[in-house]
Amino acid sequence: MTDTVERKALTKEHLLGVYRVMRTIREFEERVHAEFATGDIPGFVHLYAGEEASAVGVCSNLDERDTIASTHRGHGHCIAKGVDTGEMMAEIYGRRTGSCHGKGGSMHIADLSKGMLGANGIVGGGPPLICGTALAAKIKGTGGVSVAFFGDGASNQGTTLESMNLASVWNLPAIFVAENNGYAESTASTWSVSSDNIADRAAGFGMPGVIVDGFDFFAVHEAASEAIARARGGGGPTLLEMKFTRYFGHFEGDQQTYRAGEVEHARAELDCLKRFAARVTETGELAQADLDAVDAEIAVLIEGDVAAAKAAPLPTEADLLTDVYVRY
Amino acid sequence: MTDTVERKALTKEHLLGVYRVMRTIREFEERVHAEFATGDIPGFVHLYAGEEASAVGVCSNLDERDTIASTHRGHGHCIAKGVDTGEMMAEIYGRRTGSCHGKGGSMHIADLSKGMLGANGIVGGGPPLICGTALAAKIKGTGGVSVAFFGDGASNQGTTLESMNLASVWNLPAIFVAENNGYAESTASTWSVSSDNIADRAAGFGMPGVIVDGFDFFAVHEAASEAIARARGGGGPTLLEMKFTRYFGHFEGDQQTYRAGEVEHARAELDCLKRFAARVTETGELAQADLDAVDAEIAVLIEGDVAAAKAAPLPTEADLLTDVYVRY
Amino acid sequence: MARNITYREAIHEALAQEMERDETVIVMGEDNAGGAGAPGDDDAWGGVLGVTKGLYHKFPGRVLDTPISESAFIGAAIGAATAGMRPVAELMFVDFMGVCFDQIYNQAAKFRYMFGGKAVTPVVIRTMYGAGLRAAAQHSQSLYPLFTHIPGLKVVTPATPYDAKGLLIAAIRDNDPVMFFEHKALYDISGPVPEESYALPFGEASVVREGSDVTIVTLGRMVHTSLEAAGQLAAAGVECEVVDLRTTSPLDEDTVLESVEGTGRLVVVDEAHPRCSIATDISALVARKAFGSLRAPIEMVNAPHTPVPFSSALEDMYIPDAQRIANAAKTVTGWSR
Amino acid sequence: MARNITYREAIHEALAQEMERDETVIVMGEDNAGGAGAPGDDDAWGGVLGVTKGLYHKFPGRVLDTPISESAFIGAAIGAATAGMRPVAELMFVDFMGVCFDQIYNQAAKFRYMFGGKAVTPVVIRTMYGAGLRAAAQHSQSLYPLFTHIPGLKVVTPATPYDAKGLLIAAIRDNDPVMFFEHKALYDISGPVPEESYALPFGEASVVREGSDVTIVTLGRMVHTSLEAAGQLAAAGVECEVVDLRTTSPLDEDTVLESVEGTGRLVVVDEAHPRCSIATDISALVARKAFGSLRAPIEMVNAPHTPVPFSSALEDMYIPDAQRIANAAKTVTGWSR
Ligand SMILES: Cc1ncc(C[n+]2csc(CCOP(=O)(O)OP(=O)(O)O)c2C)c(N)n1
Ligand SMILES: Cc1ncc(C[n+]2csc(CCOP(=O)(O)OP(=O)(O)O)c2C)c(N)n1
Ligand SMILES: [Mg+2]
Ligand SMILES: [Mg+2]
Repeated sequence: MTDTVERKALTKEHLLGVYRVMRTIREFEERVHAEFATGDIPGFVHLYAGEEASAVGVCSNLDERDTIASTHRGHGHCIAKGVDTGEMMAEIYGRRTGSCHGKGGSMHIADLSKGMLGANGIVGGGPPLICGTALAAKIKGTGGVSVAFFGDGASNQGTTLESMNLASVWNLPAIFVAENNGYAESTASTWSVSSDNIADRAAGFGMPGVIVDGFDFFAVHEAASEAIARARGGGGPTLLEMKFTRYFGHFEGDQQTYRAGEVEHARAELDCLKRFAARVTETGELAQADLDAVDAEIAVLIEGDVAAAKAAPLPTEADLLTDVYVRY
Repeated sequence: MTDTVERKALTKEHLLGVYRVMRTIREFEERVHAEFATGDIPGFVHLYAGEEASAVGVCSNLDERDTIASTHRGHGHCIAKGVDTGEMMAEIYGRRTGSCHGKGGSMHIADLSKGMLGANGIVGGGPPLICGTALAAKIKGTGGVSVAFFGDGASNQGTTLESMNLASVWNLPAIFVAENNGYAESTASTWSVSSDNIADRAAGFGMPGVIVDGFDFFAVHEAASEAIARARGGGGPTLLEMKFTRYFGHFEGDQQTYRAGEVEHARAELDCLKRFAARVTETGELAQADLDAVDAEIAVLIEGDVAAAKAAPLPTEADLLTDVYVRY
Repeated sequence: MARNITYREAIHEALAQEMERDETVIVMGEDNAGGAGAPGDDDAWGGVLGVTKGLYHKFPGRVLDTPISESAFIGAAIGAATAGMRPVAELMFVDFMGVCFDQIYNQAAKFRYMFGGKAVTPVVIRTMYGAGLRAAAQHSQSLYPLFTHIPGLKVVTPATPYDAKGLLIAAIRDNDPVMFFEHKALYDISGPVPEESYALPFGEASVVREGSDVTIVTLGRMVHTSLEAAGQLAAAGVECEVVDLRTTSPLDEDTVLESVEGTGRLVVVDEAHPRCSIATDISALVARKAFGSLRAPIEMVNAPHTPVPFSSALEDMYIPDAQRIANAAKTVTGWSR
Repeated sequence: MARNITYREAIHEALAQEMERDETVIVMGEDNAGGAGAPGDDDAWGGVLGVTKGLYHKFPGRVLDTPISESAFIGAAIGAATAGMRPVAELMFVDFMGVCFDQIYNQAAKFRYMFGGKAVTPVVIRTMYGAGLRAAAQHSQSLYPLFTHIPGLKVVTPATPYDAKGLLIAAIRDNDPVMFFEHKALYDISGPVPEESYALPFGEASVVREGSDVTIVTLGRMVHTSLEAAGQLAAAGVECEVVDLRTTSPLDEDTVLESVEGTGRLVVVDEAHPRCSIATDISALVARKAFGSLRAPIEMVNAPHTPVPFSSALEDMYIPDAQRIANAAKTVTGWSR
């Protein structure tokens, strides 16, 4: 992992844009963390804070032709692919105004109109699906690519492994992003993944495997842009492995006695937002004031989202039986 | 692939023994092929002829502590692990005297008393199971190893892939034998396996991967004995890839229009029995007369098995509902 | 113009006509292009029992072979369905659902509800089921009850070439995920099938024989066995009304209830295992909604609570036959309080 | 000596006592050793809801973490069972069966029959089921009907701490594959449980409340909801007999039938989806074997034919409640021809 990945210059507008998205994810997650502690948010909630550079570094290379599939830890991917944070927050609160009208919750936020094929409660659920969206793009010739995000734990699931083979055999415009945050629940990836790196599995499926510093937005962006360009050009799939850590527990409520110290270190020394800010202010591409303005703007946005979610109506009995089928 | 694998000397008795087993498999399969054509044998029958060196090369390193799991193409593995050919033949004919009392048929021949955990109708069904028998041996400290045989098609099944990871993570005495006979039904392994070799997948699961000339008994025996010794010694799993071809169709009845010429070439030039015979007579370890005597003996054995199977009673109504549970 | 073709041909024709009509229809499965995925090979197989043979050359790029990775390719079909395609994926034998069920019941079936009505997943999964080919325990199951249990799935079980064609066309045009069950012992039966394209509605059972003494509700291959039993019973003076469900989800409750209201007696014939089966489902429906009309206990004829045995001798006893159905019908007609 | 402990503690105690008694009993599952599989880590989790916490240190080498590879490790448990172990594998949520069902229903369940009676596979698969934790569509299902359908499996659904302990001990000692369903909303309920080890027989339902007007047959969490309804109904002068099935396979037909013969009326309460469910199964049983005693239609109370919704507002409506059960009981007691 290195800090010195050569990179194509991104415009100021681009840089501000990606910073805004990363900051939005961070603010969203920190806020959900705080709100969960009050007891207002039901269910299982898995937070993405710390991993923002992955979702944003990848998705900033995508457009409306492209599809992503996510995991139980899906908020970051949703925001990075353009899902509305207000609808997301309302969904997490189980409101009728949520992305899924309150039927899905944190683990199932989706917005197909944005190419976001859903968070997924099943570890390894997403990789097969994006083989299909990639196939559709290929057959229709749209130039679209599809991305599956999945964790280190999911990299051991058969569905993930066989999807890599299928993507390679069908030569699909598909990207597999293994987000190795060191743990699957309380189980260390150094134990559960039998190869040194998840990326080492790529060779067995006939595709390039790239290890990326997942705390470094620019490293992610660079690796993803190369892989995505190749996929768009008909060059087939790539496996990218992000190495980093999550800032919160596996889910809200996790006491995390299985680890210690890592998070403090990562927050202080490796944090993707801090590193991004240091880099762009150092190069003079952005001023600290630009970033502060974004921070302030996002704080207001999320504050509004929470307020709106809390005030929004719950689904009603009329909603219980609808939308099981298009027509039955 | 090479003919010149260095090998530990096998005694004359050993050599005769392994030849006998390979010949038994060949004779069994050729005979089932002929009998199937008469219409007397029901169901789906997948023949192992051509692949004998794999089953025998591996299983000749095993003993009663050890377990194997097989596939739909299981006759060879059964015979190599010591299952009685008379019971097998009776099973294939659906007789009450069969290994499974006629309830299993060709695709489900098993003999747990011999460490033969069953042919398996599910592609990828066996690898998870042998992780368990290997775990049992490890916990009990028996020194036993477990072997999963599976095809090139099965090497793309998630259950197979995740089993390799599990075996590595648990450091199990498990051997994965990929029998790459070039096809899964009519689909070529050069197409369906996205890596150049199945053995290339081993690295992604933290174990050695070895490519073996599957027509060469000695090459198989050598590679397997090394892997098995390592596993017995606590050194963990190995993936062996046998390269060869099957002599008959995917199942009996397959017209095989998807391939041509290969089989004639293999039978003439690569055949494991011919090569074995050439080698051992050349070195003077065995005389042609020794081999001829085995051939004659086996012909009589299989002839008897077929006659006995045809004459054996069918299961009766009393058998239909028994042995679903140990106790219900 | 109707002419006699086989159940296999009817399915093939439905696929071909829909592929012709709508270019978003694609077909995928193991050997569906018969090794044609590999350059140089030919359309050798067309799926294990030859249903898709010939489509590969007719619709270049739209018939795909797959590796043996049911989760990946069934999942891919589902993913493609969310992205504007109408994939027809082949799960060779329904017995293999155990390696890919998640994609079907947790993904495809739940997307629409879980995502608040925003997903449309028009995927069809064709699959072979049923006993009779001496294919033993892992290639002979009739697992449609498992799929019928799952909200979000539709389940189709055609009994005739005519229904097979019309219901498959409907399945492909349907906007929900559909499990399409083809009985392997029916592929070679023939029957009249119109050449032109037609879709049969889901949730409409068909009364394949009218009768006033007892209702036999059944599906799939058992429709034929039930008709055979009804023929025998007619000779013995018992008139059976035979109802072919055609789809188990949605279920045509009305036709079942009306028939039982007419006859007062019910036998349900189902090739699946008995517990939590279609037989229990229909029994429960009638015991709840037509109890007042019932004049006798409801009999079920199922395969037993055992795996499917291999030996011809055992498999023939295993599969419900006309005799058992006739006995059940006699039990209910002979019953008195 | 009985003292009050929770359902979670009862399950933990059953595991601990059986591991103590028989060294072939091993436990495996995701985080069952809480990351302890990795050297240096501690027994942090004990499974996602803490059931196995503490076993790792007590039984070194016999509590195994696993990668997230349910086919591989459930298959491994099954394989180990054929080789003399008595593994207890944890399928964290039954919702995940879709990635490993093959090993359960095609392998474990069929070995004995398929192999002509020569295999013994004493594996237990513990799994969490049921709605109530706002865990949404993929973490809240009650899929026991799917397993009940499969010959070769036994299916256990304890409702109380007492039953949980005794049935789990029986499951571990049983020589057939057992699916052990733990309702996630019951882990924190308490009840009297003897300290000493005891096994409860399978296939014996328990009559948890006697009554003469209507029989309520139920299982799992719904036993409590049904008792609540029975309490309300008693106040209204309707006496319910509540039967807790305890195991759905084997099924105690006699207790169900005797009860209905006494009351003449039946409501089946089942948290699963309605189609091909335990509710239909029991309805069909009674409509077949106790028809003569039935004085009213059989009512079913199930979750609806929809995935489990996330929002508390919806989930509370989704789960069958005492009100719906009471209404069903009133329907059948008020019914007349
Ligand atoms: C098939 C399946 N098995 C198990 C789980 C339970 N589970 C949810 S998240 C998780 C850990 C996932 O770890 P990883 O893939 O590394 O993702 P992370 O949580 O670290 O982002 C587990 C075991 C599940 N949801 N689905
Ligand atoms: C899960 C599953 N999918 C598909 C099949 C159907 N099937 C049986 S054998 C076979 C081909 C297997 O190919 P391979 O693994 O190479 O073994 P080979 O037949 O060449 O020995 C297929 C697709 C099956 N039995 N199980
Ligand atoms: Mg992780
Ligand atoms: Mg092969």
